[in-house]
Amino acid sequence: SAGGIVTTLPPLTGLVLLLDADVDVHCLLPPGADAHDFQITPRQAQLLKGADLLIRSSYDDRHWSGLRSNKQVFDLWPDQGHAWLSPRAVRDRLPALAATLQKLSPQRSEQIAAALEHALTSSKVVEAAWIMALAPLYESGVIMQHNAWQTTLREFGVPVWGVLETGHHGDDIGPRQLENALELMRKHPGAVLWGNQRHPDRALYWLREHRGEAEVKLLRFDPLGDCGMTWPQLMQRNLDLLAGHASQ
Amino acid sequence: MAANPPALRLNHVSFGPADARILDTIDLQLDAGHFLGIVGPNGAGKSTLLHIICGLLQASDGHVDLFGECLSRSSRRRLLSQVRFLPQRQESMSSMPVKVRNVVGMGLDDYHKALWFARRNNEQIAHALALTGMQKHAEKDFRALSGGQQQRVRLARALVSSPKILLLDEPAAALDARAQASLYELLRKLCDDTGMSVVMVEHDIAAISDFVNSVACLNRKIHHHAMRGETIPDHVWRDMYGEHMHIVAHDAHCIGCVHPEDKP
Amino acid sequence: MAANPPALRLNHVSFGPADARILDTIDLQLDAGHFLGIVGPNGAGKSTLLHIICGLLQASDGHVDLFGECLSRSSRRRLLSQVRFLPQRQESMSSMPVKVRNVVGMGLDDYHKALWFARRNNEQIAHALALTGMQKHAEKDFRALSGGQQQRVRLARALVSSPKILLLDEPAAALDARAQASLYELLRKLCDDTGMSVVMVEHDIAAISDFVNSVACLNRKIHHHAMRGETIPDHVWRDMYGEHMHIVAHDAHCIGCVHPEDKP
Amino acid sequence: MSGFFESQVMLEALGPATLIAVVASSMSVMVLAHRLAFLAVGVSHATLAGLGIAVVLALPLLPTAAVSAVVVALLLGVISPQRGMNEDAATGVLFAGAMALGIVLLSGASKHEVDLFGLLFGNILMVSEQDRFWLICGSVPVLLALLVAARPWWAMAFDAASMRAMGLPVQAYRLMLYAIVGLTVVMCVKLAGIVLTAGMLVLPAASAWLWGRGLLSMWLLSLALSLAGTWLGLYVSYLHDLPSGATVVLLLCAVFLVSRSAHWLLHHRKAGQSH
Amino acid sequence: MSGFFESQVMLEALGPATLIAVVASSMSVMVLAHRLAFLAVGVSHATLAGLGIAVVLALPLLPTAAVSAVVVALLLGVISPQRGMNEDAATGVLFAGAMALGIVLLSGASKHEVDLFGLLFGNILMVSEQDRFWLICGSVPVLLALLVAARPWWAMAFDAASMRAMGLPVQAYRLMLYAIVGLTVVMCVKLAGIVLTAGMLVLPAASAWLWGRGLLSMWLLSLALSLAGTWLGLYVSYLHDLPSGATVVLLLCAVFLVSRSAHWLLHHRKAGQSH
Ligand SMILES: Nc1ncnc2c1ncn2[C@@H]1O[C@H](COP(=O)(O)OP(=O)(O)OP(=O)(O)O)[C@@H](O)[C@H]1O
Ligand SMILES: Nc1ncnc2c1ncn2[C@@H]1O[C@H](COP(=O)(O)OP(=O)(O)OP(=O)(O)O)[C@@H](O)[C@H]1O
Ligand SMILES: [Mg+2]
Ligand SMILES: [Mg+2]
Ligand SMILES: [Zn+2]
Repeated sequence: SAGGIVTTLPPLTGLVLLLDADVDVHCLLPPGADAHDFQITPRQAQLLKGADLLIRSSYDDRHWSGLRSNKQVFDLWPDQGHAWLSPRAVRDRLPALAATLQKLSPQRSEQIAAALEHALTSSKVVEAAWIMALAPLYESGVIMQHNAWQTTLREFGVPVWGVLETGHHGDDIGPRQLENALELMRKHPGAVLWGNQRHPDRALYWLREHRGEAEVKLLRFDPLGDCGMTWPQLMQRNLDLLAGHASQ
Repeated sequence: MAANPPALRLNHVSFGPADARILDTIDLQLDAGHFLGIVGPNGAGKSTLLHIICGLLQASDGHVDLFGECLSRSSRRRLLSQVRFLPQRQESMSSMPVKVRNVVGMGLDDYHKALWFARRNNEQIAHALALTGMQKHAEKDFRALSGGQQQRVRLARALVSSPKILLLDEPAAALDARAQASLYELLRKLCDDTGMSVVMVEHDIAAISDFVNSVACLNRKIHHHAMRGETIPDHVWRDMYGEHMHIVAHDAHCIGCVHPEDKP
Repeated sequence: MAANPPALRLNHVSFGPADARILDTIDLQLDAGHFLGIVGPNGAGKSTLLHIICGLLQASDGHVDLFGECLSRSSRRRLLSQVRFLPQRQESMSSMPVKVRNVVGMGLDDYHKALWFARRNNEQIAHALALTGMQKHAEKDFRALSGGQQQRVRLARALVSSPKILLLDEPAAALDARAQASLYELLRKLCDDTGMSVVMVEHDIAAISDFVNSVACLNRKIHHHAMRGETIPDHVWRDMYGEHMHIVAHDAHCIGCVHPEDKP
Repeated sequence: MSGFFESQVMLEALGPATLIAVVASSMSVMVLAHRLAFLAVGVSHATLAGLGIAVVLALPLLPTAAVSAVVVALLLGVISPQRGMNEDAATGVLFAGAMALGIVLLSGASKHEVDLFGLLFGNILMVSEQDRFWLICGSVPVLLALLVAARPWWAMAFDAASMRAMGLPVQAYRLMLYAIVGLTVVMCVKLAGIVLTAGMLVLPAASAWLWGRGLLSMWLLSLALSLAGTWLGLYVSYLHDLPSGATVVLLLCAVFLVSRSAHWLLHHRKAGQSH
Repeated sequence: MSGFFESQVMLEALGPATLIAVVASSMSVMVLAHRLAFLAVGVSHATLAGLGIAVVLALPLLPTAAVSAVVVALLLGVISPQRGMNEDAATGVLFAGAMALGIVLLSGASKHEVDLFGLLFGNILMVSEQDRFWLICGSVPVLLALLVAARPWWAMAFDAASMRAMGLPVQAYRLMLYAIVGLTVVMCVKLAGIVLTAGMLVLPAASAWLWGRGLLSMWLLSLALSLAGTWLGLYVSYLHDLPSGATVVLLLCAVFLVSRSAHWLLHHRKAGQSH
């Protein structure tokens, strides 16, 4: 096939589109799918085989077997999970990504350089918007089931009282952990239960059921978005989710 | 319904595809208290016949009447509760822990009721075990019995509910000489005393001839039905075990194989 | 090793816990060409004895010599390849599709070799099937045979490799009258012609007494070993089927149950 | 007891876990007698196919999975007595078919709402009010069916042909048994997950098997052992903060091993004495 | 063929898939004859426990899983002939124990490096050079063992007691069979995943069962049907862009259904004629 760029996760596509809107980029994880039970289909395997560049974030997709047989691999975040949710991490890695893209399509080198400038500033805008939106949470803090947003929230200074799933998701959460979470929720009555839309937030629902008299909010975010969504769009979508819930 | 219908009546019962019958238009009538022995070579269809009588197989043609009523899907349960069948061999030796007493109890009609209905029928069970000489083993595990002992327990299970018809497929096969004789005696006595009817498949015609009322010679069809005392003509034996064996021995689907009936 | 060791020799063979023996110090010797019948009541330990001879059970005491050599873990394979055993009942009816011909073939020594070793032994198989009168069924599916026909096929399997010792546990149980007689005749002939030794468990002593060389009366121990023509004293029968039955019938672990030997 | 009885989490889990233990251990006697362990595994996996169908057809998830489990169980009841196919193979075929169908269906669908991991591994600690309700609704028919049909089922396991010859509706009883096993599986899956369901439905009776002398003694014994294993399992899981469902099954395994060894020792000692 | 034969991905997958199909269908005859479908399922799931052990003890993942599968199979070979426990129950116990152990062990470990879903669902499209090598290494002993022991295994399935009485080392053959099934399961898991392995090991022989008249005809027939199903499955998966492993198993299911219905029709027509 015609080559092009293949990414493993939708947000990585979003980052590529941010830098080079004209490039031929495909995302392996289909919209709405869970990264944890991803199964490659023949056409995707063919795309992967013919791709000029594979962009991945191996901390999150390292359990996908068979991703090695490619011409060129660019690993955005080998040691940080869900790093695209953090504007700072994105800012750190965008130049390197831009350089890789420039090497791939030298004819658009200048466009990419311009886009990089624009992207870096827009990341600052996004960051500012988040700091604003998160303001009410600086006091109350959050309790989350899956650790996707943990690093990001820490960066923004939002206290994360507890993360129920320590490792991969799908853990059968132990009784003590659950009990501790219950206690944390009682100790921090305003804490937001921070969930993910493509993640069974069963423990959070259970916690909410046991909130007692307290007013507990359960918010569900979308850390992956869809293929074709640029990175600012993804972040905006989550901001909307936060605002939408907040206004309820 | 007649005042005293026969306990069992087979009407033109056939089994198997029309061009290779395993059983061919069998007619048979059994009154209460009648003890019928069935003899015939291996593969004659004896077991098949018993299976048809107790509804385990469906006749291809003809029908079975029990106690004057036709055996059908709807009458099945009512009619067969009066019938007990002892198969030629137990299908699969189960490894379940069951006491001999409980194995016998499974032959009772109300064993299969809901738990809150169940009555204790210990006397009945003990009586049936005594009939087959196994009363000493009542509390043992069924799996720890020898082949013949298991056979006796299954016999007790068949007898425990005093059925009106008893179907036995080579019941003496695993029994020792003494138990064989006492089994035949017992069956004769039950037929006489309780009016139970018995159909028993057995190979050893000499051993049973003193006890049965009649003997049917079966090989695909009933070649002869001899009353007690009557001798069976030689040509019947020849027919059953001799030339006719070749027909039975043939593959049912073999082409060019003529039935003796088709011959002029 | 003696020039002409007995085909089979049991030396003080016992089985079961010491306080409740199923078999008690059995001594027995069988020369080539000898046809031994074993009779005894149900639960006497007849099947157990055969299982010990062919190594399916391990004797608690004593040992088994085959062809002058002790049956042990290391000699097992070599010695038993000359022995064939026909069990009382097949453990589980398998639903596998196997042709009768192949069932018989499984009795051959080289059937179990690797695929590239396998020779065709069609004559041997055909011969064995002919011996039991099943040659017409060679290409049939084993599952489609009647009980007695299956028994005959298993018999052919036991005979196909011309074993030196044949162990039969109630082989005639499912056979028709004619097949029974011809089975006994066949065994007698094979013993005389090929020097094969046969141990056969059978309940009907009258039927076998014309064919066997000797009859052993077994009930936990060998009560009598009668040569052909010799009559078995009445007290032996009484011992085996009469009073002694109570001992056998007792629960093996029952307390206060005295063995007749312990009595003065 | 290091706070076990003060822990709200554990106290809440105790009720459903006990109910499941009672239902599953009662059925486990029948599962073992009829050799339905594989059926239980197959049916539990078939809920995945049910889920796939539910997602594709936009049906409610859990009811569809439950119905599909019962349907698969009934299907096995219908096809397995047929000539030329043993139950083991039939279950294997349905197992494979259901899994493949489930995966293909789920692969094409958006799976936002499918709790695949919850289904696979279950969670006995987070039982909602609704779950509790469904649990009770499910156990009533199971226990009722057991009271009505325990003896016919037991007799069937021993010798089905003779029962059929007695005129008893063996096939109807069999279908009922399969459906009830399916229902029990669904209940177990809700709490213990697909992969642990087999444990709850096999281990109690397997532990009791060597000691039982008949239906009732087996039933009571497996009930007692199952309750012991479940409660101990919950306690251990609390003590060491382990996943509760898996710990309960592990403890049931331990009970099984202890029961086996005890039997072996007793048997061996007896045999040893006699030499 | 809409580019199927131009697609490098599919051409590369064809080789391993064919090899697996040959090995699995050959063993499937034995699996059905010995009623080992549940064993295959149990062993495939036990690889999860092996994975847990590997993660906790920091051993290499795949070899440990492979060894654990073979060990579990052998364990079942040792315990199942014992009195008072049928194979179905024994497999259920080991199945439950292995799963529970696997989950408890994995729960304590960081699992980012474990390809849990790759293990569960397999991936036939992304076979590395190394996988290919191991695959060939695995199939050689399987095929060799089949050549050596196919007849004894077949005869054992028919009547093990008589074989033992003939002096044949039945227990050794049985252990060998179980180990080889374990090995085959590991190979299948690599490509079809835990949940689809049962399909590869049951469906081919199940489709051939009614038509076979003996060992060899059964073997050849299931080989042919399995190859047909596998190739067709790959093609359909390419055509409709479906997960390949699950599609192959679905196609094998279809082959099974067609074979069954054809047999039924033929049988029915024959029976109908005769009336
Ligand atoms: N699996 C077993 N466990 C415990 N005891 C057994 C077992 N099998 C047989 N027995 C006991 O061993 C004794 C002898 O059994 P065996 O099968 O050898 O008798 P048999 O002489 O062959 O009787 P039959 O004529 O009924 O076949 C019997 O008392 C029986 O209770
Ligand atoms: N499952 C089956 N499928 C096809 N044919 C069968 C089946 N079972 C029996 N038959 C055939 O039906 C005929 C009669 O079998 P049946 O078992 O009734 O004989 P039988 O008189 O009981 O013989 P035996 O004395 O050997 O028990 C036989 O020729 C046999 O080949
Ligand atoms: Mg018969
Ligand atoms: Mg015996
Ligand atoms: Zn996750």
